[in-house]
Parts: sequence; structure tokens; C-alpha cells
Amino acid sequence: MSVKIYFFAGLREALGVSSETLALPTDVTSVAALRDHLAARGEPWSALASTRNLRVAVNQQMVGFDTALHAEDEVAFFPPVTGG
Amino acid sequence: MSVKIYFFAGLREALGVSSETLALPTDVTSVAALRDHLAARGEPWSALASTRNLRVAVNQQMVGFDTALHAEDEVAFFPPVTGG
Amino acid sequence: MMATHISVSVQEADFDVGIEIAALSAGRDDVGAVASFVGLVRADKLENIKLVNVKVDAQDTVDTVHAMTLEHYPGMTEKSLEAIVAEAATRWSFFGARVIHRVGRLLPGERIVFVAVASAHRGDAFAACEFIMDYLKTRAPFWKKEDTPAGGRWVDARDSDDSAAARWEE
Amino acid sequence: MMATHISVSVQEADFDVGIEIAALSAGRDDVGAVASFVGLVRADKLENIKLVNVKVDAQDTVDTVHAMTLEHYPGMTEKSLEAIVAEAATRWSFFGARVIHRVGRLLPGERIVFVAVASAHRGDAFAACEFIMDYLKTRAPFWKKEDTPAGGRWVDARDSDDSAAARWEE
Repeated sequence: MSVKIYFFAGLREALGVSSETLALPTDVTSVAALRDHLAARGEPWSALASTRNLRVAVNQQMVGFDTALHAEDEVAFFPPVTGG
Repeated sequence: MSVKIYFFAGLREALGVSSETLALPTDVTSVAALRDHLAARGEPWSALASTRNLRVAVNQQMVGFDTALHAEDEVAFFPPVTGG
Repeated sequence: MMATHISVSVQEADFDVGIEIAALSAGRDDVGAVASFVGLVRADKLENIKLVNVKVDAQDTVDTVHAMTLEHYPGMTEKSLEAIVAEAATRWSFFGARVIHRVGRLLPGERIVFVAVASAHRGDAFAACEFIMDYLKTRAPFWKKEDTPAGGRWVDARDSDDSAAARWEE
Repeated sequence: MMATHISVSVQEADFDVGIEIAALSAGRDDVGAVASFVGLVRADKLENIKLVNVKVDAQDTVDTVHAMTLEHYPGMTEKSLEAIVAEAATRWSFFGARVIHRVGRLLPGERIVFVAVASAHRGDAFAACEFIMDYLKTRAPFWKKEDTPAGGRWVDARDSDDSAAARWEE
């Protein structure tokens, strides 16, 4: 299955990427597994591990990292929001 | 001494007068005495006695009826304010 | 430290809300928050008067248009509003406040009162604005008269707004 | 009973405060209160950046003009703001609410956020407006970046606003 992934703010800048569509390996079935899968790409992707209090949303809802992923999910990683 | 007297709202309408300048008898030295002095004129001035919770201001400050009067004071009688 | 700028108007004319709010932060970069309030004449406040209008057909709705007339004490009203704002300035920190209150005849849906407070922080702006409104609705020298088919009727002072103002007491 | 009208915009463009406030009561006579809030960019929020500018003469004040850039999560930001207003509608009674938040590059003194709530009563309007603002300042998906002479710097999430939002928790 594939998911659409977004990155925002400092994380987006660190990665140099704002979004990508990714076909997931079969063992990547949760948000945490996806984060680790991306971070394992090496620099600059290790920013996903080093971003303090990394937050994640699935289908535009803030969720925990144990959340399961489904085909066509929209996943977004970002630092804590600073508000408006 | 003389004072300037104002009447507002329902009291003004009941009296048919919005203001007058009055030379006070020497025994009228307080707000209460002024009210009684005016009410003693008979109809429609007895409205000053019948207005529920009659309020008074001297020189544009709300005061009690025992407040002393001085020459050139501005005295205003009115019903309780209804606010804006 | 700059003095708090207080501006109070009691007038028959309507006012421009956007211009008034913008004026409170014009030319400065230290205002982070402008809280404001617009009060309007509500038709249902006068709805008891509707009862005396027998509604026969659609044409009769013309008869159920009500109005109110607001009287004030020129001079004292402005002073009392300025005093309210000055008291707010002792409780909260803000740069400026604008109060406009209309008098005369007003129809349902019309703007009647405007209060805006400009501060660095939204907490101060909101609290001062609401405080000024609560006092204004209870203690400022205004008297309301409702138009009725039988003529004008002066509104009695109410208790509900007094309790809103009372919560600010120590 | 009419449904609460909720309108949320996230946009780069500035907005007209007077028009927005007037729209909430246009054509109706049951709105007695419109509480609103305008948030502006404060220069002193960025003042730490001033320290790196050595001020030699009056001409140098040009160098101390700062800016900030606001990023959001298109789609989720609007949804979260609508959810905030819907939650407010479960707590207080109001007819309509309007939320506008700007994104992109903003200079000190510029409007950044607008919230207005129209209700029959001022207590509901004030409380809902302040509630929406408190949540908006803490939980809505916005990220602030300050322009500095050395480049942009992302602002860390703060705790002070979280406590403002926390007071609404049961």
C-alpha cells in the first residue's frame, strides 16, 4: 500500500522535501514504523528522529505513533505547533 | 444662592421640564430639602416624591440625598439608569 | 511609559467599526491585541410590545416594527464612561480604549454601543473590554424608552446586568 | 432553531474588520452582541533579533524592521479551526462565528488573526470569542518563523499560551 506524506516547518526545511508519495514495505504498518523507515535513509532523514517532540497527523487528525496505517492515508510529520 | 436643576427620562416627562435655574430659600441647603421644596409645588411636582428609587447627581456625580448644596451647583434628578 | 489613550463619544450618529478598531493600532507596532464589542438593538427585547399588535395579514408586519429611544445626561454620561475606562486601566494593562454610545431613536438591528481595547496581550484586552461593557450596561446614565403603539414606555432598571457588573467587585 | 453559522478562512490576504463584523448581524434583529478580536504582529515579540543589529545612526533603523512568516497545514488547519468553533458552540449560545487567519510573510503592526462571535447576549459572545482565540493560539497547526539577519528561525512552541487554553479544561 502507499501513503502520502507531508512535512512542515523546520522539519520540511531540514529534509528539503514538503511531500512525497511512498509505497510502504509490508512491515511498515504504523506511524512509528514509518518514521523509523524514513529516518533509516540516513542524512538528512535522521531529522525525523532528532526533532524534539515530533508530532504526527493521519488524515489531518493528530494521532499517537502507535496508530495503524492504511492505504491512501495522508500522514504529516511536524514539530510542535506554535499556534497562530 | 441659586442652583441649576436638570430632570431626565420619565421624571422629565412627568414634570414637563428638562431644566431650570432656581434661587434657593435659605433653609434649602441639602439635596433632600431641594427635592421636598420642589415636590411641595404640587402637581406635577409630586412626581419627585413618587418616582421609585429617585436618584440624584450633584455636579455630575451620583450622591446621597443628605449631600449639601452650594451656589452654582448642578443638580440632576432622575429615575434609576437603565444602562446603555 | 505612555499614558493610556481614552476616547469616549456619546452621539446620535452611527460609527464605522473597522475604522475605529484600526485607529487603536495605527502607526504602532506594540499592539498585539484589539478586543472589541458591538452591541445592537434586539427586536425580541421589545417583543412584549408585539402582543398588542393584532396581526391580521402580512401587511400588518409593518405595525410590528419597534424602536427605542435612548436619553442620556450630557456631560455626566461622558464623564462616567471615562471613569469606567480609567478604572479598567488600573486593573489591566492596555494602550488605548474607545467607547462610542449612540443616543436618540434606534431600530432593531442598529448598532448602539461600541467598546474596543488595544493591548499588548489578548487577556488584558478581553478583560478590560468586557469590564467596561458590564459597567456601561448598568451604571452609565442612560435611560431607555420603548416605542409602543400606545406611546413611549420607559424601561425599568434591570437586575440581570447588575449581577454581571457585580462579579468585578472585590 | 437555526444552526450556528461557522466560517473559517486561512489566507495570505488582509481582511476588512468592519465588513466582517457587520456581516454577522446583517439582515437580522436577534443579534444583540458581536464580540471580536484582532491580533496583530508585535515588534517586541521579535525584539531579541534587534540585539544583533548595531545601531549607528538614525538611518540604521531600517535594519531593525523584522518580519515573520507563518506556515500552516492546508486542510487540517481549517478543519481544526472549525472544530474549535464547533466546540465553543456546545459551551455557549451564539448564532455565528467568523475566523480568519493569515499566513505567509507578515510585518509588525499587520493584522494576523480575526475572530468574531455574534450572539443574543454579550456574555456568550465574549466567552466564545476568547475561548476560540486561546485554542487557536496554542493548538491550531501554525508554525512561526522569525526573519533574522542570519536567516529564518523557527519559533519554539511556548507554554504561556498553553496555560491560557488549559483554563477552559474541565
